[in-house]
Amino acid sequence: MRTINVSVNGTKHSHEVEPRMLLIHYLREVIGLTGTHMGCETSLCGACTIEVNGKAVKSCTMFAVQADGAEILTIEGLAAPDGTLHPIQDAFWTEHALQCGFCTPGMIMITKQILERNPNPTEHEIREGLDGNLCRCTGYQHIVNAVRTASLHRDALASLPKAGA
Amino acid sequence: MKIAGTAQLPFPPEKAYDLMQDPAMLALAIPGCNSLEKTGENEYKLGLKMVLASLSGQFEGKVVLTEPNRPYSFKMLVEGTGKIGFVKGEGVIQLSGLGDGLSITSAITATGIEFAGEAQIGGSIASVGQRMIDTTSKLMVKQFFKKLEKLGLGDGVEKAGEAAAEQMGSGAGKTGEKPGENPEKWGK
Amino acid sequence: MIANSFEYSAPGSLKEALALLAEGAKPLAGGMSLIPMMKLRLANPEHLVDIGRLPELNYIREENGELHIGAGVTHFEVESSPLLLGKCPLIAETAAHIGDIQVRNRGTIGGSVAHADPSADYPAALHALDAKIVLVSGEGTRTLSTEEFFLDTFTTALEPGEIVSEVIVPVDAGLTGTSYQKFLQPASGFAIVGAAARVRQEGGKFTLVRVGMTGLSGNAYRARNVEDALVGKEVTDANIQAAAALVADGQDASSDLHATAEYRAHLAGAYTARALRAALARSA
Amino acid sequence: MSTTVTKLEKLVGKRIKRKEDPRLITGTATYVEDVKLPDMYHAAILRSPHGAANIKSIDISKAQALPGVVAVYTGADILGVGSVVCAADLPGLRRPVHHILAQDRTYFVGHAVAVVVAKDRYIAADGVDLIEVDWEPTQAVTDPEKALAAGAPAVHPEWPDNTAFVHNQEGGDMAQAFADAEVVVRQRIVSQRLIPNAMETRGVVADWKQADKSMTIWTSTQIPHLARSILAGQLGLDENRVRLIAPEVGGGFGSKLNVYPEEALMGFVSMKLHKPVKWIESRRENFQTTIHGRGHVDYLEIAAMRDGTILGLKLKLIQDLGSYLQLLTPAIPTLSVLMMPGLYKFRNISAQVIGVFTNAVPTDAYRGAGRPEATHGIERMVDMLAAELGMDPVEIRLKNFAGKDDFPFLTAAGLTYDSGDYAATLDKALEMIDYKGLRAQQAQARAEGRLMGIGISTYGELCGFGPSPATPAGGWESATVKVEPSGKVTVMTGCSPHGQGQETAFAQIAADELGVPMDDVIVLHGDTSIVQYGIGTFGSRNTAVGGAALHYALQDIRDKAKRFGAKMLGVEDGDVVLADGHCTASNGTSVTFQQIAAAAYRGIVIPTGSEPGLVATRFWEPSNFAYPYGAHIIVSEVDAETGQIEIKRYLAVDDIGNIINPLLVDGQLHGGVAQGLGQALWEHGIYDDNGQLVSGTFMDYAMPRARMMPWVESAHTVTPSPVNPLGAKGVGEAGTIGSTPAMVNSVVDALAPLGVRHIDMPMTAGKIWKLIQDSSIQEKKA
Repeated sequence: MRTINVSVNGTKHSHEVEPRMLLIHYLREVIGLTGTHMGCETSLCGACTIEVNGKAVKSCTMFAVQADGAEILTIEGLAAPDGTLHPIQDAFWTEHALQCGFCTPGMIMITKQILERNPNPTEHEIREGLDGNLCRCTGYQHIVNAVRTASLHRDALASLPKAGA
Repeated sequence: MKIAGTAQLPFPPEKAYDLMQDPAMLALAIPGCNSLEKTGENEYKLGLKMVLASLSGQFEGKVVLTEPNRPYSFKMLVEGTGKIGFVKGEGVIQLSGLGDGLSITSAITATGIEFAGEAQIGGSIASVGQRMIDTTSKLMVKQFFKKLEKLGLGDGVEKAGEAAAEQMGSGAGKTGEKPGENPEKWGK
Repeated sequence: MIANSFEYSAPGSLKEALALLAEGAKPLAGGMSLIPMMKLRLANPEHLVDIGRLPELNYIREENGELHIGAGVTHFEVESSPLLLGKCPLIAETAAHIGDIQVRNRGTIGGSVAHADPSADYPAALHALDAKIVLVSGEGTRTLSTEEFFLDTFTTALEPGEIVSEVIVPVDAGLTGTSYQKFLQPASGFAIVGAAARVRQEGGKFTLVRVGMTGLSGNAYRARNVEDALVGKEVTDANIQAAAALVADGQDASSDLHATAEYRAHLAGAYTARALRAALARSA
Repeated sequence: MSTTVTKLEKLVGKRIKRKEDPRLITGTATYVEDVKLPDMYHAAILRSPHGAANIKSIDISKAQALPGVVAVYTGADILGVGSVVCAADLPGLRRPVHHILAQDRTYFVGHAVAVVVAKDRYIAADGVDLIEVDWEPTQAVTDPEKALAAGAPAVHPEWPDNTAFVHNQEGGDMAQAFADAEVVVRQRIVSQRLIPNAMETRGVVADWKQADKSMTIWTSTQIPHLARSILAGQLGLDENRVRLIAPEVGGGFGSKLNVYPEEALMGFVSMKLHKPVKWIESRRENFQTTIHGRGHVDYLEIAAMRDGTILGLKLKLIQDLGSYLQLLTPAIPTLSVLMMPGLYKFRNISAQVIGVFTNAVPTDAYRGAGRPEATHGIERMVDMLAAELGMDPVEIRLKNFAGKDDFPFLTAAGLTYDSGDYAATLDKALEMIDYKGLRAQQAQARAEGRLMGIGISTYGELCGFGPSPATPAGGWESATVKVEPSGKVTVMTGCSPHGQGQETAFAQIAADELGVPMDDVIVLHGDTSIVQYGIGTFGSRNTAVGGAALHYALQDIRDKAKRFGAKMLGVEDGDVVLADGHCTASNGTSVTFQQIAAAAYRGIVIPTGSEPGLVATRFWEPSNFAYPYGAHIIVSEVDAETGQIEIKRYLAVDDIGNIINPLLVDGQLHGGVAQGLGQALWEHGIYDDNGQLVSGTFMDYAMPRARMMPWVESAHTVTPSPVNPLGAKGVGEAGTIGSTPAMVNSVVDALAPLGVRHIDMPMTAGKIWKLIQDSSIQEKKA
C-alpha cells in the first residue's frame, strides 16, 4: 500500500492505495466520483478521460500512484458550484451531442482540451481531436456541432476551471 | 493464421535434419525453452518461457515430430498452455541441399529450409492485437534457426538451463539475461 | 482488466532509479504500452520504477547544433515544441501522428523508443533523421545509432538495468524538406505502414535522401536502397516513383487481419513516394 | 373563475433539447456500475479460452483459499437455476439447453465456466486466475457453410448436421416467375458478423432479501419487465417479489434486448450468500459473450424482364446462429424474409432459411435485426439487375416501386405496408443532390481516370414492433399518466429508453395534450416496481407504440379532466373544451388544469359517475407494423493506388411519418448511419477456424470514429402512418438499414469500369485494392 495525495476538483484527498489500483477505480470507488466511465481495457475508447495537471488523459491507463501530488479535474468539477453549466456542457446539451450518455463525460473532457489548444478548430481538426473517444450512438455529427458551438463561447472558455488553477 | 518462410543453414541437409530431430538441440534452439522431456516416440513435454516486450508467461505443452523423411522433410508441432493463454504452431519443414551451384557435381554445403504451417493463439494473449502475431511468430522462427545454425557450427553449446534465459525480445530494462553472458546478442 | 499486484517506487533522482533498475525492477514511463498489457495480465512485473516524473529526463534543448530530447518528454511536448517545430519539424510531425490526444499527453519518446513496437511511428522518423539514442545505466552511458539500437521486433540494444535517457536529432531546418506519411490501421490507429522522408536538392538533383519505414515488417528500418537510388539523380517524379518502389525489397512483409503482406508492401512503396514528394515540396 | 387563456405553443414537432441531459453531462447519472450497496460482493467469471472443449476437471481450491474470496461456484452448483430462455419459436426448432454456467463442455470462446465472488473486484479477478481447468480442446467449426458440410464437427454432439431449423416461405408462383423471366441475376451476398459494442458493457447487481423473499436486480437491459419475468422463472421466485431496475443504460442496439446467463447467476449468488453482489462485464467479455449481429450468407436470385420489370426474388439464407439460442436468435432471419420485397411490387418470393449452429457466441437482434440484411440483399440485387440491363439504378427503382395509390399495399412476403410515396422521396433526394449533375461529374471523373461512384438505396423497413402475434412476448406497449394534486404530471412508460430521448419526446406529447409546461412533466421508466408491465425498447417502437399508448392514456386524462372542469364550471360535460391548460366553457368561464387536478384529489366536487383522482393507464396494441422508408445516396471516390474509399457526400431523405422532435430524429439517424457505414466499411466479427475471436478487441475491431464519418445531410418527406394516432413510424434503425446498400452500391459503381459487379462487406481498403489489382490484371490479359 502507498499513500497518495491528490486534489480532485479542488478538494484535497489522501488515501492508502494498492499500487495496482487504476486511477479510474480510485476516483470512482475511493473518492466516489462515478461520472468517469470505464468503456474498454485497451485505452481505445476514451470514456474514462479526465484531466491530470491540465492534460487530458485516460484514467483507465494510469495507476492512482502515478497521480500522487497531481491536480485532477473530472466531469463533476466542470459546472460551477451553483450548478451553472460549463459552456461545453451547455453546448453538448444544446446540440444534442449525446444519447445514452456513457461516453459523454469523456467527450466533454477531451473537448475542453481540444479547445484549450485550438480555440477555433475546423471540422477536420475537431474530428481528429476526438480520435481517442468512441461514441456508438450519435455518429459524432452532433458532437462536432457541440465542439464548434462551444468554441464560439471563447470568453466563457477563457474562465474555465483548470486543474491546478 | 498462416505462417510461412525460408531460412538457410550453412551445413548439409542431413546434419540440419538430425539437429532438428535431436531433443537436446531442440531444447537449446526453441526460444524460451526451459525443459524438454521425452514422453513417447518423437513426442516431448515442453516448458517454455515466452518473453516479448513487456509480456511474459510460462507455457507448458509438447513438441511432436511426425512424418519423418530424412533429410527432406518432417512435420513439427509445438504447443503450450499457460495462464495467459495458449499457443500452437504446426507445419511442415522442407530441407533442400544447396551448393555453390557452379557445376552439377558441386558439393552440397548448405541447407535451404522452407516452412509452411499454421499458428494459433488463444486466451488473453490473443488480446494483444492481431498485428503482433505475425511479427512475433516470425521472430521466434528466426531465432530458432539462428540458434540452430550456431549449434550446428559447434558454437553456443550452452546448457539447457542457460538457454532458458534466452529471451525473444528485449525491452527497456528487461531482466533475465546478464549482460555479457551472450556477447553476440548484446554486441556492437 | 485488473493488473496483478506489484511494488511501486517513485525515486526522486535518476541515480536512485538506476539503482532500483539494476536490482531487477522494470521502468514505467508514460505506461501507454505497459499498462494495457498489465491490465490483461500479460505483463506482470514485480516491481515498477516510475521514471516518468524524473525532471532529469524531461528537457528539449539545443546543444552543439543538435537537439536533445529527454526520454521523459511526452509526444505532445514533442509535437508542440517551438524549438522542434522550428528546427526539426519531422520529429514533431511524427509525434502528432501517434495515438490520440490522451495518449500523446502521457506517452513519452523514451518509452516508445524502448518498446520498439514494429508499428510505432517514431522509429521511421528517427531512422530518417540519423538520430542517436542515448542509453544510461548504473555503469554509464552509451550512444547508439538507430540501426544499432532497433534490433528486431520489440528487441533493442537495451541491456537489463539500462534505459533510454535521450534521443538526439539534428537541427534540420533550412534546405532540408521532411515528411511523415502514415496509413492508419482503422481500429487501433497504429501504422500499417509509415514512411518518413528527408531530402535535400541542389541544382535539380537529390543531394541527400533519408527514408525510414515502419509497420511493413517486424522492425522499422532505414531504406538505404531507396536512398541510394535517388541520391545524385534528377529530381523527377518518375525517379521518386521508381526509387520508392524498392522500399519493400528484401523485407519480410507482415501480414494480419488488416493488411496482407502483398498489400503492405504495395502501401510501403506508395507511402514512401508520398513522403518523398511531400518532403521535396518542403525543401528549399 | 379565470377567463384569460393564453394560447400555448405546440411542442410536438419542435427541436427541443433533452430533459435527460443535465444528469448525463454533469456525470451524475447512475449506470449499473455506479450502484453501490453496503456489504456488496464482487464477482468475476472464468471463461473458456477454447472454441470447443471438454472440461476434464476443475480445481477451485486455490481460488477458494485466497483471502478475500467468499465463494466459487461452477457448473455443478447451478443446476437448480433455470437455463437461458429463447422466446422465439419455429416449427421443429432444436433448442440446446443453455445452462448459466457450462457443464462438462464449452461451446465458444468466452463460455462461462465458474464464478468467483470476493470482497472486491481486484480479489475476484485474482481468484479467477487461480482456478485450474483441465481442458480437452476439440475441433471447432465457426463458418456456417462449413458447419453444414458433411463430416463437419458437431457443435452439439446430439445434432451432427448442425442445423437448428429450416424455415421456408413462399409467396406467389416462383416457378412461373423464373419461367417467364428474360433475365436472372444471381449473387452470393454476405452480411458479416458484427459486434454491437454499446459503450457501456453489461452489468448486474443482485440483492436478495431472505426475510422478504424478495430480489432486486439492477441490470443494463432494454426489456426490464420481460427480463424480470424470465429471471423470476429461472430463479424460482414470485414475479411480484422480483424488482428489476434498468438504471441509466449506456446503449443497447439490441444487444441488451436479451436475458443473459450472468443475470440469473448474480441472482443465484446473492441468494446463496445473502449479500448483494455486482458483476461488471469487461470489454473483452463484451466482445466474446454479448450477442453478435448479422452473420448471414445469402444466395439471391432475381428474375426480371428486359424492360426492368422485376418478377420475383429467390433467397437461400444461411444464418450463423452461434452455439446457443439467445432470446430471439432464430426469429431474426425470419424478419429478413419478410423484408425481402423491399419497396417493390413484384409478386413472387421464395425463401429458405437454414439456422446453423457454430462454435461462436449467439447472434441475435442488432440494430435493424434481419432487415438490414434483407434490404442490403434486395438493394444490391436491384442494382446488379440494372447493371445487367444497362439501366440507370433510379429508373429501375421507379419502374418497380409500389405506387402511392397502392396503399395499404400487400407485399409478396405477406406484409401490408401502411403508407408511402416512394417515388416522391426518391425524387426529393435526387433533386437535393442534383443527380443529373452528379452523373455528368462522374463521366468527367471517369474520363480523367478517377473512380467516382454514386450509390442509391431505397430502403423500407418494418418497425414499430409490433402486433403481438408477430412479436414474441407481446407487441403492445403500456403507459400510465398520473396527475398529482398540484397538476404536475408523471408519465410511466413500459418502454425502456436508453438514449433515444423519450423522457423528452413523451413530455412534449403530454405537455401538448394537457396544456402544462414541459417542465411539469416527468417520464419514468425501467423500474418494475414503479412502472406497470411493459414490453421495452427495440425495433423502433418507442414512439410508434409506446407513444401511442401514452396518447390514449392522455385522452383518458383529458376526458376525466373535462368532466371535472364542466362540473366545476357548472356546465354540461359537452359544453367545455380542454385546451391551452384550461377547461373553458362556451360562456367563456374556465378553470386551469391545475385547479382541476386539485379538485380531483380534494374529492368534494365529483362528476356524476366519476371518481376522485386523475390517473390513467392504457395498454395499446398496434394493428400492424409501421413502415418507414427512404432514399439514401452516397457519392464516393476510390483511391486507385491504396483502395481507400472517401465519402464525398452522404444524403438521407427519410420518411418516418410524423416527427415529434426533429433534434432527436437527427441524432437517431446519424447514429444509425454510423453503424451502417461501420458494417459497410470497417466492422467485422471474425472467428478463425479454431473458434478464436480474432477481432476481439478495439485494437482489431474497427469502430467508426469521428474522423472516419462523413457529414450526413438529412431531409424528410412526411407520410403519416395510419396505424397509430401519432402518425409516427420509427427512426431508430432507419439509418442502419438505408446506409449499407447505398455505400456498397456507390463503391461498386465507382469500380464498375473495371468490371466489378459486387463487393462483400466490409469494404476494407485492402480488399478494394486487391479487386482493382485483379481486375487490372484481367484487363491486361484480355
